[in-house]
Amino acid sequence: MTAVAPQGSPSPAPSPSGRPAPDAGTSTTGAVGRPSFASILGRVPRAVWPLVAFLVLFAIGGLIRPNLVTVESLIGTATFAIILAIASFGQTIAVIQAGIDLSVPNTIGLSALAFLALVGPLGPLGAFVAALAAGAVIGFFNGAVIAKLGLTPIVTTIAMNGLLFGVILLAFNFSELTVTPDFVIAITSAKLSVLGISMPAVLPLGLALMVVLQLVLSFTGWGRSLFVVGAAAETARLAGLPVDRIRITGYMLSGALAAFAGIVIVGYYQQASATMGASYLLSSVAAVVVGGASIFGGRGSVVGTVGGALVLAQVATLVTVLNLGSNIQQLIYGAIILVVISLYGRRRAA
Amino acid sequence: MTAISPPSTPAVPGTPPQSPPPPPSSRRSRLRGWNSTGVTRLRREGAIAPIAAFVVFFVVYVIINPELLTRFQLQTASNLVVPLALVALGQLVVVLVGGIDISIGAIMSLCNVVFATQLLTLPVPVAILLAVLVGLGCGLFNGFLVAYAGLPAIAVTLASAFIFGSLAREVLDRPGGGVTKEIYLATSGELLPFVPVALVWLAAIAVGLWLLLQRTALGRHIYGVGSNMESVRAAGINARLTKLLAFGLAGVLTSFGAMMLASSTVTGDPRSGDPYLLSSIAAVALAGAAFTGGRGSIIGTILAACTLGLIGNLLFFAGVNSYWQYVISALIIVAVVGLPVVWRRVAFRVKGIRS
Amino acid sequence: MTDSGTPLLVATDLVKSYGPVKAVQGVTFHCNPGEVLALVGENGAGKSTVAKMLAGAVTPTSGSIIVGGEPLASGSVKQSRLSGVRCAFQELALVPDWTVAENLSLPDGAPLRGFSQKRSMAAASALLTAFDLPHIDPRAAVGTLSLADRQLVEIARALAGEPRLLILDEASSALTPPGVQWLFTRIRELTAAGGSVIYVSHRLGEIAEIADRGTVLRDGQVAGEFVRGGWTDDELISLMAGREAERFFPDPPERATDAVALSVTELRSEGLDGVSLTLGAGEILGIGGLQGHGQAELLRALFGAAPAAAEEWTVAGRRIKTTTPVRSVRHGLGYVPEDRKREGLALEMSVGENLLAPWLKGYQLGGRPRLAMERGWIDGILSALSVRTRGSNELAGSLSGGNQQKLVFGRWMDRSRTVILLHDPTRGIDVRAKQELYGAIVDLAKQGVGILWFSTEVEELVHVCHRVIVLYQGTVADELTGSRLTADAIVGAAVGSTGSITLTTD
Amino acid sequence: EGGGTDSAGGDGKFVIGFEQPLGGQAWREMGLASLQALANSPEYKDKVEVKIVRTNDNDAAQQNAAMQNLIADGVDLILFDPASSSGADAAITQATAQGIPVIANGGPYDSDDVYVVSTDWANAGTIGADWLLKNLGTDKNIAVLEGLAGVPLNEGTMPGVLETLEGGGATVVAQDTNGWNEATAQEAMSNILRSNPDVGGVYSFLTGGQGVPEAFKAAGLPFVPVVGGSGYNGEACTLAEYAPEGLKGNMVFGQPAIYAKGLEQAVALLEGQEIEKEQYFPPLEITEDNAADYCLADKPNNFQLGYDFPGLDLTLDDVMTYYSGS
Ligand SMILES: Nc1ncnc2c1ncn2[C@@H]1O[C@H](COP(=O)(O)OP(=O)(O)OP(=O)(O)O)[C@@H](O)[C@H]1O
Ligand SMILES: Nc1ncnc2c1ncn2[C@@H]1O[C@H](COP(=O)(O)OP(=O)(O)OP(=O)(O)O)[C@@H](O)[C@H]1O
Ligand SMILES: [Mg+2]
Ligand SMILES: [Mg+2]
Repeated sequence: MTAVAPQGSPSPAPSPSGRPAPDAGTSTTGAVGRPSFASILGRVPRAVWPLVAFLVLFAIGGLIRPNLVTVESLIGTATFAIILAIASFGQTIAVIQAGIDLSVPNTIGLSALAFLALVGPLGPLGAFVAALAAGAVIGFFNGAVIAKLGLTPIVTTIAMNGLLFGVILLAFNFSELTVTPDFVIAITSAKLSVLGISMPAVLPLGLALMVVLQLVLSFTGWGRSLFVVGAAAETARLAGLPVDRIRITGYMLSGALAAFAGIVIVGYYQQASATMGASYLLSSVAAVVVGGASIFGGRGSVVGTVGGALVLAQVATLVTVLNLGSNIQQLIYGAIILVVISLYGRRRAA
Repeated sequence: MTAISPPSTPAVPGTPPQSPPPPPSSRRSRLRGWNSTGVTRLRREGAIAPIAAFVVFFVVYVIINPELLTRFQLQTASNLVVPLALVALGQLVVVLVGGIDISIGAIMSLCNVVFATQLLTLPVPVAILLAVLVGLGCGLFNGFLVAYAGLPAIAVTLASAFIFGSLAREVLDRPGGGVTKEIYLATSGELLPFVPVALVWLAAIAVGLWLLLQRTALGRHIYGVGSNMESVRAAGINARLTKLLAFGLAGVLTSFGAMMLASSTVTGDPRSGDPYLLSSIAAVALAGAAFTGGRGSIIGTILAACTLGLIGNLLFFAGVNSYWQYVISALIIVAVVGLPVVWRRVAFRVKGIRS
Repeated sequence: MTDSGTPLLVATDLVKSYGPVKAVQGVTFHCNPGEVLALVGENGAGKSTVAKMLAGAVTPTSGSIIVGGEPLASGSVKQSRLSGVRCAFQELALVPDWTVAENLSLPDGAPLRGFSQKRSMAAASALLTAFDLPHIDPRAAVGTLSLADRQLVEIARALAGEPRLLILDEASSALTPPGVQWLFTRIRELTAAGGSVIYVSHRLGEIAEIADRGTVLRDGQVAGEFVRGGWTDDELISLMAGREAERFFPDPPERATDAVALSVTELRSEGLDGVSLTLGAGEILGIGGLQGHGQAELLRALFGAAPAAAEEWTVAGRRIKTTTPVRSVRHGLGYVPEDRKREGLALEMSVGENLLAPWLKGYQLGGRPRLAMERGWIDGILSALSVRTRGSNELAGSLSGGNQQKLVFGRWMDRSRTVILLHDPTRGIDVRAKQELYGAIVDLAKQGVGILWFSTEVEELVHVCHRVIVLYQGTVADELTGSRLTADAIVGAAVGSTGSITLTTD
Repeated sequence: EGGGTDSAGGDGKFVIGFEQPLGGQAWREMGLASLQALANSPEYKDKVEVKIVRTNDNDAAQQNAAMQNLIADGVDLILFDPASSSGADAAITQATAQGIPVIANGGPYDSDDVYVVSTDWANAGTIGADWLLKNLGTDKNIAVLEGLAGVPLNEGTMPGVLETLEGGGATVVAQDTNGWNEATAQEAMSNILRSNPDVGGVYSFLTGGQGVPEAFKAAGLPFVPVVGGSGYNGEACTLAEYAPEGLKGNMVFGQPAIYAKGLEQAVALLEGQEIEKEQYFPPLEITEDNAADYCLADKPNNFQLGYDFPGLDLTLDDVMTYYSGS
């Protein structure tokens, strides 16, 4: 093409053609002009928004009932929020990799029942490990079917949830479940005093778990790979990342976390039943979505999920306090989820 | 298509058309006429596996319990399956545009109680109309937020599930309402010996839906929006409106399912829709529909609903603990959806290497 | 070519801003009946935005568009079509799950109108025959067609409406020379009937052949205009880039060793019928041929992205039987895939993490601090390729197409690769970005990396490669080096003929 | 054939079908266990064969289909725990047409064609409310936790409860649901105590015997009289454990062994005896006074009490043999 050049004079080009070229060198550096308000807002990590929403709701609670704005009240809300958050951590991992884990409810149920059933033969610690392993195995099957067979996550995990329900009903003799072991009570419902504030042990436990998971997600190669897989699976594959292995380990972690949630729930409420996980089907997804994760994958954080759980728990507190009757509570619950997702749940403009 | 453009002038001399000759498969299909395009479409829509699964299931069922084909049992089975099939069709339409409806059970409950309570005071056709309008309204509410506010369907319908469910319990706080024996007979009785009315209604609705999806531009737009929203938009089609209408249509189909359920149980029940959330998704999955949108078939969905709905019955007659139905349903879904994938992969590997 | 009468299209002072980004700022031009107007400019100059405003896919922020004396109702593809404006979009606007026939007929008319498969098939067959595209099966799903065929369908759809004004936005980017000639025939038919064409392309040779007049855009403004025969490549490039043009193609570097980087015999895979080739270290080996004859499959098979088997297969002296992407990367391969948006990048992740994607290790602590550790490498790549970005934390999705392409390429640089597989890395990017990529490719070859490079632009193969193999129906049809390495020879081998064919018609 | 008119099974036993629409729940499973224990007792072993069908979700459509399957299978009588008070009409019509008697067992049912053998749920609510009114101190502000909104038992009972409570001088200052889930009860009670730490009593419908006292304990507040619980071992033990600390409580619940009672009545009917069309049995009350007798220290918290029924004398060991699948 060097030689195409049709004969003739240079083009007249009267237009403003003499502008200097933008300097390629400077444009590769991070220098940006004055950051606008919008761009500052855009740089705030997403995980902050649910926390802001929680604080706003907390303040609203104070306007309605001043005695709701106390440290004890905060701890009370946070305790129930952290239990939901623990149950939603696995969901967060699944959503980040552009999946979803609707087998969370019965993974919770199965692991809790398995834990109680195994405390006798294996001892508390053995049962604890076995229950977590059961969760990981469930996750392994989810991940293997999704990664290797290419089934949609929503379908795979719904099927797994159903299958687990059958297993729970067929495998456990509910009368044999023994008493909750002390060490589980010690890490969940026992009262601790932190900085002079009394709180159930599950609160610091959940926060510690959050920190560990967030570190894993943000600062390990595995965690970052999980985000790449979630944002663009084919890209990850062609970049030579072991996509299937990342997917499967992601679901294994997700299953193990759900199993852990089951044990925590046993410890805190000291009971287990076949349907104990049912309420976490929608609420775990709600916590993750309100927590700012993208349901399309590639974006999300466990800090955000804790924020989302706090928002939902505070909503529950507010509607209880307003004494609106049980039915209207659900309506408000839905409306608030709607408001929250329309504030920051939009899909990024393509 | 408006017009065919001017007759072609001869191509540039010596320049043959671009690519390799047409693949032989297309020539073969042209010979076989429309019939083979029907099969092709079923295959493209992923319906072959669920149809085959249903046939196997049905044969097993009839071997275990030949009395399925008696009038009484046929009617029982239809009444059990038809509401699920209708709701699954609603879910299918949402899935076709690339969405998912978590609120479908709540919409069903709401339509169910609206229908049942309005029957207490209003003439039957008005009650039906009201229930359909409520279904339509719920669907449009979801559809508006998804199509025009750009929110993800799963999140929107998660929220509206809470809202619609609570509305349903406001309308009717416990099972009841004014469904009568006549309505039961008109929806769930027998039209002729061996012809349950429920199946007739299902067939009528399915044919209507089929005509809408296959024989109108809107229907094809619905498939297109799920396949690639951006392309549909750039081609000048109102993609958002299409999405909105798809959600509305899903609401209407769900209301049909709700009325069939209310009639066959002779009750309005504010929690009656709850079990249909997961089972409608499972049926659509078993039907081989793509949850990314654009692929899924009506007949496959109906047969998938029949399979899932009747597993419990089959186990009863086989004398198996009914708790196995959860395990078996899950395995059927994974097998039916997964086996073709495995098969394709193995075939591809064999062929690719042999080539 | 008539300059008489009123113009068919007058666009005055068009402005389009996306938030703070000013995509188009005050563009004025016109197009006469029967004329082919070229719209040229670098990536991101605003060509597609202008085209989309004319087509109604984008609403102008301000400015006016008049077609045939009537103002165009802006912001509606449908209204534009009613005014006789049709567009073949750069990012194709075909629905993959629809059949060709459905894609051709469905956009017309109201949603609630009836639709008959049979009638649309018949109409599509007639249309494809009339447009001399008999090899496209109207009942095939568009998603199963090759990119080039899809582009042909997109063009056919635009033509089917008998437009007064046809806009072709890089409609030839995936077409091979015969396909381009087919397109030019159609354009000539249209202009002969009094229609006008706005032709957007980065290929200056095509512009020289087809355009009557041209408008050059730079940074969203009109940088100049030219008329047929009144320009040279260098002038146009300097007008587009706003600087003096450099020499277009670098020469392939001298090879230092005879070492073999990759060799394979009788490679078989879906669409590959026994391909044998040897790639030396430091060699740039071009792959030519028409799209759909196995080039994409060859690259994917060699990288392990598609299942494949060969009689003998060595990578950097190591014998292998099969491979997967994970193993290929470990063996020292790198792959730049065809579709940068879907296969090349995670658009919602940062520039830095996209570059690092292949180098994330599961067991390794890293992530964000690792970005800091790798900052030197990342900044080196960004400046070596002159990637225009606000820094390594910017999202890859907010980069322009050409700069995105550089990222996909850049992740393999300075990472001790032995072989890099390139799938048409210069498709749809501007001349400056192309030259930067050519430079980078040559630099890699100098370091001893073997480059296997498939390109749809024959000129690239002729000028930058040491050697070119041409694929035809899944096998190697010819191997060209030295004096035999000419554009005519490549095209000739590509269409399966033994002699040579002349490219240009007149 | 498809009918069930032949009056006995193959070996001369009565075949009795039981349809249970909410599988996997402790109360229901305990009921089925007591039913099977009775059916296998020496007195009944040679007389009856029981076919149990479990469906899920309290779904009337599934219940209908399952009952119709039982009819098709040729049972002599159908016992069922109604999913709703009218949703099984279709199946009942079929059964009546074929001469198969139907007994609603566990809950009430509105039909002239069925027998009812049920706990007197209608009064269970007010028995608890009366007890609470009697035990309230000077603080008449109370909190109320409903069961599960939209479920017949809840909606049928709660209006009467509220009427009784308010008619008796109490003021309902906070209201929520316990979802018939101990964990939800505890969470809801904690929320209420945060804004209303001064309640003088709690009425929690059929759940909360464990969760409500725990919430008081967690909030560090003194106990107030609590009505709540459905007969879980943990609830009885909590009541026994905290009674010395001043907890007063009353659990009013129907024994799951009502299913066994249903079987007894069914056999009587099939043997040609006359039975009463509607039989409602008073609920069991466990208070701080008798809680220690009911608390089984070696059983877990979620063990359901009420495995025996007055007049049947089922033993724990016999019932446990048939508990949940084992
Ligand atoms: N959706 C969008 N959001 C924000 N900015 C956009 C968007 N689309 C285009 N732009 C802006 O418009 C400018 C012009 O883009 P356009 O696609 O018209 O360029 P082009 O000349 O067609 O380039 P190419 O040759 O690469 O196709 C871009 O540089 C970009 O700044
Ligand atoms: N969603 C977006 N948000 C913000 N800016 C964007 C967005 N999309 C594009 N841009 C801007 O547009 C510029 C170019 O975008 P565009 O995709 O039009 O590239 P292009 O030059 O047309 O590339 P190509 O021709 O290769 O497609 C980028 O530099 C970026 O600043
Ligand atoms: Mg462009
Ligand atoms: Mg562009």
